[in-house]
Order: sequence, then C-alpha cells, then structure tokens
Amino acid sequence: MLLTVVIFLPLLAAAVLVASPGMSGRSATGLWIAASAADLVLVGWMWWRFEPGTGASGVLDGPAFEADLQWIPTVDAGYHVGVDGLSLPLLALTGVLFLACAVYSLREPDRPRTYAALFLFLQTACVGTFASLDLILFFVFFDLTIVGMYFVIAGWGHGNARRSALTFFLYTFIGSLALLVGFIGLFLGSEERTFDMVALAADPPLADSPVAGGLVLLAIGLGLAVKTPLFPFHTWLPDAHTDAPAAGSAVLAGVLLKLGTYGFVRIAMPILPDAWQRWAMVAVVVGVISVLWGAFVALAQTDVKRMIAYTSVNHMGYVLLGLGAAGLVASADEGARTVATVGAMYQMVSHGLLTGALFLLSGWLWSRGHTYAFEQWGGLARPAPVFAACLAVAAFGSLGLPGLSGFIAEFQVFTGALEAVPVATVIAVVGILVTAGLFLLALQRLLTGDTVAPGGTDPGGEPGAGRAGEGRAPARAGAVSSVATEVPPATGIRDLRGHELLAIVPLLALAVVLGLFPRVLLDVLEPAATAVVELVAR
Amino acid sequence: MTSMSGGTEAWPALLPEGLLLLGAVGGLLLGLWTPQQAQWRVRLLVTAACLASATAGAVAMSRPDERVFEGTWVVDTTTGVVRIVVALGVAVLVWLAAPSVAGHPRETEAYVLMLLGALGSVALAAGGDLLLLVAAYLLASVPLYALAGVAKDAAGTEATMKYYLMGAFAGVLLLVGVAALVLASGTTGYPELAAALPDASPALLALGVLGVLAGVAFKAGAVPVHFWVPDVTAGTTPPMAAYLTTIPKIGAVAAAFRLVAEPFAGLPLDVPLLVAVLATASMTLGNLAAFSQTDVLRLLAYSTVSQVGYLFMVVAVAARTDLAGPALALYLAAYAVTNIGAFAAVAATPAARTITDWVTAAGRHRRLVGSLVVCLLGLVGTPPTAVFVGKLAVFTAAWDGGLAWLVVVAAVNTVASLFYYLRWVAPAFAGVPVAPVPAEGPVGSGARTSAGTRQEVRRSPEAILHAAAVGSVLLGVGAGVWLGVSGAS
Amino acid sequence: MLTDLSGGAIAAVAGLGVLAVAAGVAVFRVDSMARATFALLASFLAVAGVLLAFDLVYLAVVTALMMTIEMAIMAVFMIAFMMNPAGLMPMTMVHNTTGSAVVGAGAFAVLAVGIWTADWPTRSGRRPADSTRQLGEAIMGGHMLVMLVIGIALFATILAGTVLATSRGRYDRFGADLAASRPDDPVPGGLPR
Amino acid sequence: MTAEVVLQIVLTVAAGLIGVGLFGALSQQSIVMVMMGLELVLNGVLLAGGAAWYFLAPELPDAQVLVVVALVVMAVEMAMGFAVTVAIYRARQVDMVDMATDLRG
Amino acid sequence: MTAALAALVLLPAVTGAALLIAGRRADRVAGPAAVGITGVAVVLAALSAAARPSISAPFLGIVDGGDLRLVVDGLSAVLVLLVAGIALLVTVFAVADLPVGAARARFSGFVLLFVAAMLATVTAATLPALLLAWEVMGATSYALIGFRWDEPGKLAAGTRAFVTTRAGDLGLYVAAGAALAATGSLALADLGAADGGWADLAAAGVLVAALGKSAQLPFSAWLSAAMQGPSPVSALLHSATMVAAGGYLLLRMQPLLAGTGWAATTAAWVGALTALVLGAVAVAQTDLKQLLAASTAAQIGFVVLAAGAGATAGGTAHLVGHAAVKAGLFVAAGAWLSALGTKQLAGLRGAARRYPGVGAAATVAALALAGVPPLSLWATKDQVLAGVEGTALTVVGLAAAVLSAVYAGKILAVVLARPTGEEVLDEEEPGTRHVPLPTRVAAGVLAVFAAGLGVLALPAVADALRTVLDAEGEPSPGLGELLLSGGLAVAALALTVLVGRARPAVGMALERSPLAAWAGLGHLLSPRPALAVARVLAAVDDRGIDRVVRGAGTVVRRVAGLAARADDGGIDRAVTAVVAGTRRVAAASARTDDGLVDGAVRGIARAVRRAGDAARRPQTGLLHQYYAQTAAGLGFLLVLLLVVR
Repeated sequence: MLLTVVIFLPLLAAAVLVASPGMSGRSATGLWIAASAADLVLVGWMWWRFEPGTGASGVLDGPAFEADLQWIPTVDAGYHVGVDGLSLPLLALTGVLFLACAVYSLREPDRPRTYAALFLFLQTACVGTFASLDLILFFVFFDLTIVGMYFVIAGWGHGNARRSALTFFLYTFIGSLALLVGFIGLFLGSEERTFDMVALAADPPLADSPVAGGLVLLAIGLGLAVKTPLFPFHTWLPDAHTDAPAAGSAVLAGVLLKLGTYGFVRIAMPILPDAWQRWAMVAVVVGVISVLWGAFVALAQTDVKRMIAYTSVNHMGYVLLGLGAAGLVASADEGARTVATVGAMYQMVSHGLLTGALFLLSGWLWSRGHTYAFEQWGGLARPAPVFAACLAVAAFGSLGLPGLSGFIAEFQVFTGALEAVPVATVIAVVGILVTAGLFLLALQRLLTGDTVAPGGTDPGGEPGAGRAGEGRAPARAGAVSSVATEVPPATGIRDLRGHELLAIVPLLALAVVLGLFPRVLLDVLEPAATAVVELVAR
Repeated sequence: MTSMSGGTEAWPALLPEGLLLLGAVGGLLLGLWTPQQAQWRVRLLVTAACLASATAGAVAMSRPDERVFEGTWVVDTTTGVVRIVVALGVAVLVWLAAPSVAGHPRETEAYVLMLLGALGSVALAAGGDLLLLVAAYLLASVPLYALAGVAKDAAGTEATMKYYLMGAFAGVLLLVGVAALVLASGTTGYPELAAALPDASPALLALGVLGVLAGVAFKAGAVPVHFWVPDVTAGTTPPMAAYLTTIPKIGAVAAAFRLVAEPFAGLPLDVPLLVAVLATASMTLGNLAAFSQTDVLRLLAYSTVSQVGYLFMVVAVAARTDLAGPALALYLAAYAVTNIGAFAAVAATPAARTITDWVTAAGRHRRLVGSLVVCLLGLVGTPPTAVFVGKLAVFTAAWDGGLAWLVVVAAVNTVASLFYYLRWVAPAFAGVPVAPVPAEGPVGSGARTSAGTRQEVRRSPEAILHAAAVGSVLLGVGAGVWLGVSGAS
Repeated sequence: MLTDLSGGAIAAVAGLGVLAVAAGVAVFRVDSMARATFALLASFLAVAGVLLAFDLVYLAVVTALMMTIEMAIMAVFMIAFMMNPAGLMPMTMVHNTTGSAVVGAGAFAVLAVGIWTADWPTRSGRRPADSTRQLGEAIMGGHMLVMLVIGIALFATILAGTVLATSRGRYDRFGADLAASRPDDPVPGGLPR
Repeated sequence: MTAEVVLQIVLTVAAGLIGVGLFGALSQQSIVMVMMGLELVLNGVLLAGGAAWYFLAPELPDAQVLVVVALVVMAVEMAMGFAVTVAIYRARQVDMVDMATDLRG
Repeated sequence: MTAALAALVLLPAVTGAALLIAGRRADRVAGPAAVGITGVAVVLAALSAAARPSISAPFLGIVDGGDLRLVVDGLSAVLVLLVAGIALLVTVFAVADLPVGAARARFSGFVLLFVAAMLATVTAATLPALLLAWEVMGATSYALIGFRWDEPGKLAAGTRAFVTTRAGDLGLYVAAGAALAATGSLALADLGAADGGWADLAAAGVLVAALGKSAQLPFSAWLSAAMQGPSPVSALLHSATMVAAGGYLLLRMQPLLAGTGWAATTAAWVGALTALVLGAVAVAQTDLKQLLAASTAAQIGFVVLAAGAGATAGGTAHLVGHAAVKAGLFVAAGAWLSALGTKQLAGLRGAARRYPGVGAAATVAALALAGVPPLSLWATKDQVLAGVEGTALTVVGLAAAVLSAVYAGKILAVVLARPTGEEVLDEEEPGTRHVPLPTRVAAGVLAVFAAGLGVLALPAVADALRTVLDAEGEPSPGLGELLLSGGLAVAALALTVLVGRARPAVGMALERSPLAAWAGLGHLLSPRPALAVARVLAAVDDRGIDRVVRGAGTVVRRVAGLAARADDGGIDRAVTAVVAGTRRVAAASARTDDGLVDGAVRGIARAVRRAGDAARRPQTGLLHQYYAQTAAGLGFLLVLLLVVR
C-alpha cells in the first residue's frame, strides 16, 4: 500500500494541478515541490524500513512493500509491485532527481502548471516502472515515460524541439514495441502463462529452446538498448537532450535512461538466464563500443549539452560491460561477476545524480545566453564562481574521480569484468581517460580564459527571459549567429541563483556521500546483485 | 453448455433486442406527436431504450450460453459484449449527434434509424445462421445509408450514394457466398455447416468463404471493401461518421469472429491466413493512407481501417486459441470508446476540417486537447488506455495462434500509426497554428471548410470526448473488471 | 443417379437458361433504359421458369410477380427522373468497359471452371411432397427469426427511404409545433378533414 | 444425363448471369443501371439457390429460404437505390456515379 | 593508536574540504590552519610510525579487500613521517610565499586534501584505498597546478598533468581487476602471492601506474607542465609526494614485480634510463624550476631503479633524501621567484649572494643533489647502485649520477656567481625583493636534512632501516664504490663550473638542443596534441620527432572527429542517401512539416510517406474504380485461398 502511494502520489498531485486552472504558477510549482518532497520522504521511509539481505531484498525472495492485484486475468497480468535491492536505489534516485527538478523549475515562466503536472506524471511513470514486478505493468509505465517526456520536450524545449521530440518518441516507441513483443514471447514461452516477473524468474521460460530464447532476448534487448541508449541506437539522444529543457534533460538522462539498464537487470538477466549467458559477449561488445564511441564523440563536440549527452552513452556502456561480464559464467568466478554487477547497478545511480546535475548546470548556460556552444562562453569562473565550482565537481564525478560516486561504479565494473573479458575491459578502461580529457577540456574552455558570454542577449536576464528570447535564439546552438562579445568581468552574468543551487548542490552532495560512504547503497545493492548473478548462473 | 431451444420459451433471450426495437418503434411514434423543437424527448426515449437494452444484455451474460430459434440466434459472450457495447455506444452517439440534428425535421427519424442500425449490428454478432447473417446485414446497412445522407447536402448525398452502391455490391457478394456455401452443404445453420463443410469441394468453399467474408468485411470497413470508409466519413457529419465507423464494425467483427470460429474452423482451406492477409492489408493500407492526411475526418477514417486490421488479427485466430475471445471482448470495447472519443473531438468543432482548422478552433481549450491526446494516443495503443490492453491481448492471442509474423507486422504498423496521430497531437499541444499546408486536397475545400475561423466548441461532444478519454483509461485500468462482467475470462 | 427431370424439362431448363443469359446481356446492349428494364424482366422471368421446372412453384410465382412490379416501377422511375427517358435520346453511359468485361468474363470463367471440376455431392433426402409447405413451415418455424429480422429491415427501409427521398415531413405540413389543423401541402390531397 | 450434369448446366447459367451482372455493375455509369447489374447477379443467386434445393438438399428448406431472402434483398436494395438516386438528384442534379467525386484521397 | 592513523588522514582531509567549501571567507584563517594541521599531522605521523596501527573502514563488499584499509608498516612509517614533515615545511613556506589577496583558503584546502591523499596512498593496504587516494592526489594536483587558473595556460598545465598521470592510473584499474582474478582479493598484501598471467597483467598495470605518477619515461613531460603551478606546489609535488608516490608503489610492489620475471627488469631499466635522459634534459634547461623538475624525474628514476633491482632500503633512503633535497631547492627557487620575479637561470645570477640565508640552504641542497660526499644523496644513490646487478645498468646509473652532478653544478655556478647587476629581473612577476623569515627557516631545516640524511647510508643506520623496512640482506655499497661515485660527482661538479665559466657556448648549445624542450616527451600522450605542437613550434625548430608526434596527434584528433562525424552523418546519411533524390524535391514542404530528424528515420519516413500517398491513390472518388479494385482484390484473395492451403 505504501508503495502504491509512492507511485501514485505524484499523479494525484498532477491531477489536482490539471483540475485547477486558476492556480498561479508559483503555487503550482509549490505544489509540485511539496508532492515530490512528500514522495521522497516516503521513499526514505521505505529505505529506512528496508532490511537488506534478509529475504526481502532478493529478486525472488519476496520483495518488500509488495502489492499484487489482478488486472487482466486472461493473460495473468496484474498490478504487482514491490521493492527489492534492485529497485529501491533507483526509486530513491527518481525521488531525488524529480525533487531537484522541481526546485530547479521554481521560476519556470512558461505554463508552469502544465509543466509541473507533466513532471509529476513522469515521476509516477518512472517510479512505477522501477517498482513493477509484472511485465505488462512495467511496459505500461515504461511507455508512459516516453509520452510524458515527449510532451516535455515538444512543449518546453528550444531549438527544433518538436522535431527532436518526435524523433525521441518514434525511436523509443519502436524500442518499446520490440520490448512488448519480447514480453509476449516470454508469456507464451512460460510454463504457466504469466506476465509476473517473480514467477517467470523462478521458472525461466524458453529454457530449452535456445533459438526462441535468443529471439526473445533480441527483442527485449533491442527495446532496452534504444532506451539505454547503446551504440548504434543512440542517435536520438543528443538531439533530444539538446532541445529539451534543462529539467527535462536531467530527468531524461538521470532517470529515463536507467529504465533501459534496469530492464536488463530486472528482466533480461533473471528471466532469460540461458540466453543471457549465451549472448553475454554481445552485451560486452556493445558495451565497450558504446564506451569508446560515446567518449570519443563527446570529445569532438562543440556543444556542451551534446557532449554531456554523449558521455551518457559512454557511461551506459560501462553498465552493459558489467552486466555482460556477469553473464559469462564459465570464464569468471562468482565473486568477480558479482562485483561487476554491483558496479553496473551503482553506475545507474551515480550517473543519474551526476548527469542530472550536469544537465541542470547546462540549463544555467541556456538561461543566461541561449546557447550551449563552447565558443560562445569563456572565463565563467570569474563572474560565476559557484557555478564553476559545481560544474567542476560534477565533471570530476562524471569522469570517475574517487571520492565521488562514479568511481565506485567504474572501479567495480572494471575490476569485476576483467577476469571474464580481459581484452574488452582493458579497451574500455581507456574510456575513463578520454572522459577525463574531455571534461577537463570542457572546464578549461568554459571556465577559464577571458570572460566571454553570448552577445545580443541579456546575460543577467531573469529566467523569464527564457521563453521570450527564444524567438531570437537560433535553432541550433552550434549555428548561433549572434556574435560572441566580451563582457567586462563582474558585470552581466549572474551566478547560480538560490533555487538553482538548491537543486544542484544536493545532487552533488549525494554523489560525494555515495563516493565516500558507498556502503549506504552497497548494503542494499549487494544482496540483490548476488541474487541476480546466481539467477543468471542457473 | 449450449442448449438448443425453439418456440416461445426462447423469447426472453431476445429481451435486449426487443428493447431496442421497442425504443425504435416507440421513438417513431412519439416523434409523430412531438413538436419540431421538442424532439429531445425522442432522444431521451432512445437513450433509455439503449440503457435498458445494455442492462438486459449485461444481466443476460450471467446466464449460460444458449442457441435459440433453432440455432439461428446465439447468446454467448461475444453476443453479450456486442449487445452492451453497441447499446451503450448508441446511447452516447445519440447525444453526440444531438447538437447537429437538434431541431432538424428528421431528428426523430435519425435517432430511430440509429437504433435500427444498432439492432442490425447486434443481429450480425448474434446470428448463427447464414441467412440471418444476410438479414442482419440488410438491417445493419439500410438505416446507415439514410444516416450518412441525413444532412442532404452535396457531400452527404455523395457519401450516401457511394455507401449504398458499395453496400449493395458487397451484399450481392455476400449472397453469392451464401449461395456457394448452400450449394456445398445444403444448409445454412452454423453448427450444420461446421459439420458439413469440411468434406465439400475446396473451390466452392473458397468462393463461399470469400463471399461471406467480403460482406462482413464491408461492414467492418476492411480491405478490400473499405473504399466507402474515407469517403463516407468525410462526406457525412462528424457524429454520423462516428456512428458509421463504430457501431456496424463491432457487429461485423463479431460476426467474422463467429464465422471463423464455428463454420469455417475445419475447412480444407487456410482461412486464418486469409483473414491474416486481410488484417495486414487493412492495417497497413489504413496507416499508410492516413500518413499525410490533413483532413481530420479522413485521417480518422483511415485510422479506423487500420484498427479493423488489428481486430481482424484476433478473428484470424478465433478457432485456434482460447485467448481470442477475451481479446475480442477487450478490443471491441476499447475501440468503441476510443474511436467515439476521437470523433467527438471533431464533432466539437464541426466546421473544422483540417488539422490546422481544428487546432485554430480548439487549440485554446487545453482540456479538450488533453482529452484528444489521450484518445489519439489511446488509438496508438499507449498504456494504460483500453486499446493498449486490447492490443496486448490481441497480440498475445495472434502469437499463440501461430501468427507471430502478424504480431510483428502489427507492431511495425503501430509505430507507423504514431506518425499521423502525432501530426495532430503535436500542433494541438503546442497550441500554435501549424504552418499552412500547401496543396490541400479538394476535399478540404468543401463548403464546410472554414480555415482559421474561431468558433464555439460544442458542449455535448466535448463532454463526450472527456468521458471517452476517462473511459478509455478506466477501461484499460479496469480491464479485469470488464472481462469479469463480460464473462470472457 | 439419374435426374428425375424429363428430357423435355431439361431442354426447357437449358433453353430458359440461355434466354436468361441472353436477356441479361441485352440489358447492357440496348441503348434505352426502358428497353434495358424490360430485358432484365425477361431474364428474371426466364429464371422463374427454371424454378418452376424445379418444382418450386411458389418461388417461381413470387419471383415473376415481384420482378414484374419492380421492373414496372423502375421503368416509371426512369421516365420520371432520368436523363434519357424511354430511350428517346440514345446514348452510351459506360466506362471502363474493357476492365469490366475482363472482370465479368473472369468471374464467369472461374465459376464455370469451378462448377465443372467440383465434385458435387449427391442429393440427400427426399423431395417433400409440397415444396411450398416446406417453405412455409420453415419461415414460421426454424427460420422465423430470419424473417423477423427481414421484417425489421423492411421497416427500416421504409423509414430510410422516406428520409432520403422526400424533403417534406410532418413539420412542413403541420408546422413546427404540429399545431396546424390542416396540412399545408403544395398540392392538396388526401381526405378532407 | 445425370443429375450432376444438369446441375452443372444450371449453375453455369447462374455463373453466366453473375458474370454479366458484374460486367454491368462495373461498366455502367447510371446509378440505376449499376443497380440493374447487381440485380442480375442476384438473379444468378436465385437460380443457384433453386438448383441447390432441387439437386442437393430438397429435404432441407434452407435453400428455399435463401431464394426468399435474395428476393427481399433485391427489393430492399432497389428501394434504397431509388431513394438514394432521388436524394442525390435533388442535392446535385446528377444521376451518374462519375459525377459525384468530391470525396476522394 | 588507530585513532592517530585515522586522524592523520582525516584531519587534513576534512579541514581541507571545509576550507574549500568556505571559500574566500576563510582566507584569513586558512594559512594558520594549514600550518597547524600539518604540524599536528607530523605528530600524528610520528605516533603512527611508532605504533604501526592499522584501521579499516567498510567500503566495497563482496570480495576480500574491498574495504578501505590503512596499515602502517615499515615502509609506510618512513613515508608518513617524510610526507608529514615535508608538508609542514612547505606549508610554512607557502603561507609566507603566497601573495596578498591570493585565494588562500582554496590553496590551503587543496594542499591539505593533497597531503591527506598522499598520506592515505602510502598507508593504503587495499587496492580500492590505494586507487582512491592515488587519484584524489592526481585531481588535487590538477587543482593546485591550475591554482592561478585565470592566467593563460595554467589550468591547461593542470589538465595535462592530470590526464597524463591518469593514463598511467588506468594501469592500476587493470591491476585491480587482475588482482581480483588472480587471488580473489583486493588486498595489496595478497598480490605478491599471485602468479600466472594475471600476475603479469597486475604487474604491468602497477608498473604503468607508477611510471605515470613518477613522471618516468615516457610520461615525464607532465612534470614540465606542472611547473606552471605556484612554487610551494612544486616543492610539495616534486619532493616527497606525487612523483614519489610512483616510486613508493614500486617499492611496495617489489615482490610482485620480482615474481613476474620481467617487470622488475623493466622497472630497473626504465628507472635508469629516466635518470639518464631526464638528467640530460635537466642539464639543458634555462629555467630553474624546469631544471629541478627534470632532475626530480631523474632522481626518482633511481628509486624506480632500486625497486626494480630489489634494493628496497636503498630506494627508500634515496626517496627520503631526495625529498629533503628537492624540497629545499624548490623552496629556494620559489623564494627567489617571489623576491626577484624570475626563475630563469640568467636572471638568478648571484641569487644566493643576494639572499644568503636561502642561498646557503640552496647550496647545501644542490651539493647534496650533485652527490657530493658526505651529503645525503651521495650515500643513498650508492646504496641503490649497490643493489644493481649487471654492468650495463650500473654504467647507466653511474652516468646518470654524473649528470646529476652536472646540473647541480649548473645551478651552483649560476647562483653562487657574483651578480653583475645586468640580470633581467621581474621577468615573470613583480618581485618583492624580500625573502620572509618562515621561508628561510623552512629552507634551512630542509638543508639540514639534505645534508644529514646521508646517515641513512651509514652501515648502522642502514641496517636499522633495513630492519624497519623488512629488507634485511640487501647489499650495501662498498667503500670503493662510495669513493668512486663521490669522486665522479665532485669531478663532474668542478668540470661543470669550469666549463660554464670558460666555454659558455657549450651550455648554450645544450640549451638549444631538443633536450631543452624535454626531448619532445610532451607530445606523447597529450590530450591536446595540436596545442602541444603549437608550443613546440614556439620553442624549438621543427625536428623530426615533432613531425611524428604531430602526425600522431592529428590522427587522434581525426579519429575523434571522424567518429563524431560518422555518428552525425555516416549512419544517418547511409539511409538518407537512398532517398536523396526525392528529398530535394520535397525539401520545401518537408521544412514546414513536422519533419523527422535523423536521416535514417527521415528516409524511412519519406519512403513511408510515399507509400502513404500510393495508398491513397486507389481512393479516386470514382465508384466504378472502387468496384473494379474490390473485384481485383477479391480475385487475388480467391487465388490466395486456393493456392495456399
């Protein structure tokens, strides 16, 4: 029941928002923040009550806060939700990120009521996906995230937002349909004809038909790979990110991408262990290619947001590397495979926090200058030291500096995966070097040198100028026609404002906490990862 | 289970139909003494008849399946579903039509014809005999010709003419098919056919099956007898278009389902494949043709063609899997709710023909747009709307029936359908008029086009749109309840 | 099994058949609609004759009578409405003749091939003493519901036909409130009130 | 001559009627003439129905009822055809199917 | 005493973090706080060294050795003392040296963080702990080098240092994986027991990591860039920390290296060659800090050589001695830079005479650097060389030792010379013409240690050291060797001074050689090859090696560019090309359309759209055509039904 409240509380708030047309923008955002905060508090309570490793943390051993209602009896699909070590961290991440986005959007000038309602709707969809223990329910929420994000990008994006939104929708929708086809395959392949994940994991379908199992895994993997996104299905990502509003990007990168990777851990691995073992090498290869491709392409970007977007491809590649290694049962012992899995799962949370913060920070650039082009900015550390500090912390976190959460993830992925796939891992390790280079380069370009801000805009402008100025702002950040002009230091650009700080700093603080005290998360993750690895090894 | 009974004791089994007929006759009589501006009385009466019929139909579902009148009338889950959905659908559509026909001299007749058409649709679904099928076909067609042309303007009469001529042609084909089957078996009852047909000559059977299915497919608006759908939809008024694309289809798909499940089950022909090809052609052609439509009614018309394709998937596997029945029950109800909602959006601004017009007229009504988004995404099959659940059930059933390739085709088609729905959703949601679309087809330039004019949004269609949006979600979420009510689980 | 039709009957059936088809062809060959109508009538009457040979007296009579009336109505209708009444102005009003011919011929060929290659079942059961009685019992018995539905369909046809074909209704005649004591008809008719 | 051959002859006649009817329905421009073509097809159905009863299943009344139903269909469609023709003639002074082509695409 | 160890690491770390968060508000308290904390750290280090505690904090799970474990053993004991001591002195110097108005809180914060990381590095007992400390050290060095970010090139230098050392760090990641694969544990102590291919991989990883951190060949160039940082940073980074960490790691991992059979030899040779090549580079420098940097790499080369050769005690002693020497020299260089505004040797002529306090300390340190008996490096170096087996290696080592005397002589010749008054001062910044007292104190203390740490090579002390380090039985240098090296050093020193006086052209020739530009090493592993190429072009004439490097750099860049372009274009364009023809026709309408972004999607969409138009074509509005199409469709279906059964 508590979990159900957690899932639908945001939706309820969204309904209230939709139903009250007279509500002012400020109070709408206030309600949004309140709802998100309440949701986070509830998730926190669940975390508090959650006892990892005592049965209710595994994949099979009865999840906590479980609820199971029949929905479509003929196909045994139900409203089955629950929390275990796999989902709890991501639930918490969702709560944190959405609250951060709510706070960040405190001064959203453009239709704030609808904006808030959409985000709350998205939150329900995301939380629901992570909590689902039924394939169809999972799919329902999974698909709804696409719908919600489509409207966020199409309605509040900039540049060529509708086009990007359409690409995003189509691409991920194709993926989701592949996923649905795969789910139906699981249903029909299962002994007892059910969509229930727990039952399916307990008695894996298609165990004795490698071809069918492989095809179903292909369909599911395709669907998840588009969402994750993995090379070569990632081309929707940069456009969607570039044109999305900052909070939208943060949610998209921070939470929505995790739906894909979470699907691998939650569905593909435990339910299709044979197929996963057989095709794990493919996951590894795709992961490694994503790592390098993402890193190198990010290095060559001239647009901040595109660069961050590509690093997401890179980071998700690590996840796949870890998960793929977990499937190579024959070539590595269980300890190493578990370490790799834990790392992959840690990466999901870590990437959510850090990339969320990075995208919110890039929103600062847009709100001050309506461009993300590197060449339009420079020397920002002088007028905006707090922004610079936050950006630096986020960048170092993202490049995997120890002391921040990314390190915990990547270290475990590499350490665990090396035994199973030494060559691939050694190649993938190069990724963190390229990432380091590109982030430091970005810091250097944005923060140091002569202070430069895009001309023709009001650099100290109210966030309200965001929408109004959009007409003047060119479509593509890379094709900005306005001339970069040097502005005198200490004038013009305003540093991070209170609500922006309030949104970004907690994310970074959490990244630090998770980097220094990983047990907070690992205590929850490790039993679940152990269970997953055992299930895969069946 | 199925008890044969004839004679007088079977009359109670026809109570829902009787109520519909009573409503029709009573409505006509009432209309004779009703002043022109007070014909809402008839509307109330008709609505009451529909609700009563639906209630009776729901009550009847708790009883065991039976075949009455020497097997010519089947009362089972499928019949029950169609009874409820059609009756409720007509009850709603009467009110959807109200703004456009209120005060019209033929208002009473329009309502009565709607009821009679509904009766025909139910008869299609319940028919357990080829001749009853033909009779039901007549009953489900004739009133609709008049309804299509009720406005009696140039477009409406052209629509009527095309509808009538296509209908007559398909009716003739249906009779040819029935004749062939009679030649093959000497009988017309489904159970007898199921026994006799497997031994008959395949050539004769092919002709018979094809003829009968062509007639049914015409009512359902499936390829290759779909040509009336876009023209009639665009020619008639939006509420009537909603009626014509919803009510007869429900009965026709149910009839096809019954045919494939019973008499055509054991044939030495690959009937499922035939139906699967029909389904593929319908969904593909419907989606492709809708792709660059700018006329909202034609867009929706093609969308209904594609929806029939999905419905025919479950028809194809009617005899092969137990999952088919519930899938049909789900998808039929889902389709009715969602489709009526989408047409209600058009009916709310009847003068708007193109997407641009519509956005100009209704774009400011955010909730209207919101509900439209729910309905259109519902038609795509976005969860948790009813069509999603229906599609899930249909896909599962089709795969289980050995037509996995059809599932893939349908999935690809679903993606394609997203394009044109989004072409409507996106500008509506963004709230800005889309750029003027060059080279508008001749249809859009008809008398009723008034691009860019601000106009009133009609109340009752708007309410129905909202109700449909809510209903679509509720039906999706409450699919289990619906399956329980319909006894399909 | 030998047929129980006599040789003469067979010849008559064949002859009537040829006549039916020939008259059918004539429908689309003559250059007047009125003549086409009568050619169609001839075709129907020939088929009625064949039915008579099959001992389906009732059906044959019904067919002949119904079609005669129907064709008469059609002829009147043509003269009243059509552009070429009574063939006074001969003209062809056809399109796509080649394609249509292909379809028609194709359909015939397919059917004929089917008819002559199919393995026809043998007659089952005995002919009833009175085919009309058999039909009557069926209509009032097993197929009662069919006839019921057809009845409703006819009701619907009357209504639909009226709605489509006439523009005047009760409100034109008695006013919007049905308050007029006398109908307002362009041509006064009916019984005086 | 066996019954089968007679049946086949009769059915061939029916097929001829159907073929001619189809040709007419497809080739005629006038609505009424199209209807005539369709009537002709139904004429073939009448014949086939009669033959089915006489040669195949005289014990069962189904084929006879089929003939009745076909007759009714003919009548109903004729009536509707006239009504439709009147309606479209009143609305746009045409009675030719080719002249009403506003709706397309 | 575990608390002492915990505090030793956490106190500087927490204080540093607090100072950083407080920002400029804490500028006033930052200096004293830093000195205080490092002072406390010295005490804590002493306590820890005495008690040898070990602590463990839970960190990663699943496998053994996933925790954060700090253990003070013999080697660590020596190094914590050293690090803490140097940190204290350098902090004192820094407080005095930093200009007014500098962001002291930021500086002190990063210094404290850095010191904490270094202390954790030398006590880490598990790979996660080591890697954590190791990389944090790299990152803080980035921040320290780029401390004056608003001056052009400073942060770039930091970037370069960080990226280069991180390239080496990749080895440590791999080593961790290999350790897990080999032993199922991440504890450092278990790694020595590994064997087989995993051990080779682990050893290779450790080696690469250590070479990167210690600026050994081929990673040396970052050290040159790092000289952009403030002088206290240089003093800290290049004496007892950062670069020393690599040497330390190899010393600790000596059993693993030795176990593989090839890694130890490789380490020895790399160390020796670094000592030689970087010694030569140092000789060619005209900038004092650059000279010292190159010499640092060279001197650490001896430590690496020691680790490779198995002379743990000698290596440790050399590490310690060098720390004092180099810290002293950097303090002196920094003091002069602040006072005179230049660090060019030309401008520093007679600097030691101008500021005799610092000058004396610097002279002592330089003499020690030269290996003049009886100062520290003379003895420690010989102890290293004593452990070396093989003539070639010994000769290279001796040559390197001679080179160190040469560059030390170069320094001495300049700074002890009589100032002519024509020196170009204030070349880099306005000088204060004043060396504050704390600086002099720090330099003096360091000089004392530079002179005195030679005792580590005295037999009695050396044996004690060996006991502490658990390295009994390692060879000591014989008297002959000691005399030989001492003699060589003195001779080389004298010769250098003489040649510098008599034939300055020789020095100038050297200074124009590629060695002056660090032998082009800077272009290897550079993140911005283009920038590096540009800088090389400004410094020296175009040489062959540059061209290769530039080519390599261009290739890397081009790969990145290609990848980006392929991503934007290739995949999308492949599909787009198919429909390019129709695309142009439809371009105008497509623009107004909702459009579809990706070429792939767009191509498919356009194909679908055309199919859609085709699908609408049957809908002609002509009924007879509907009839015909229906008939044709049904005919097709009939055939299908009859054929496919």
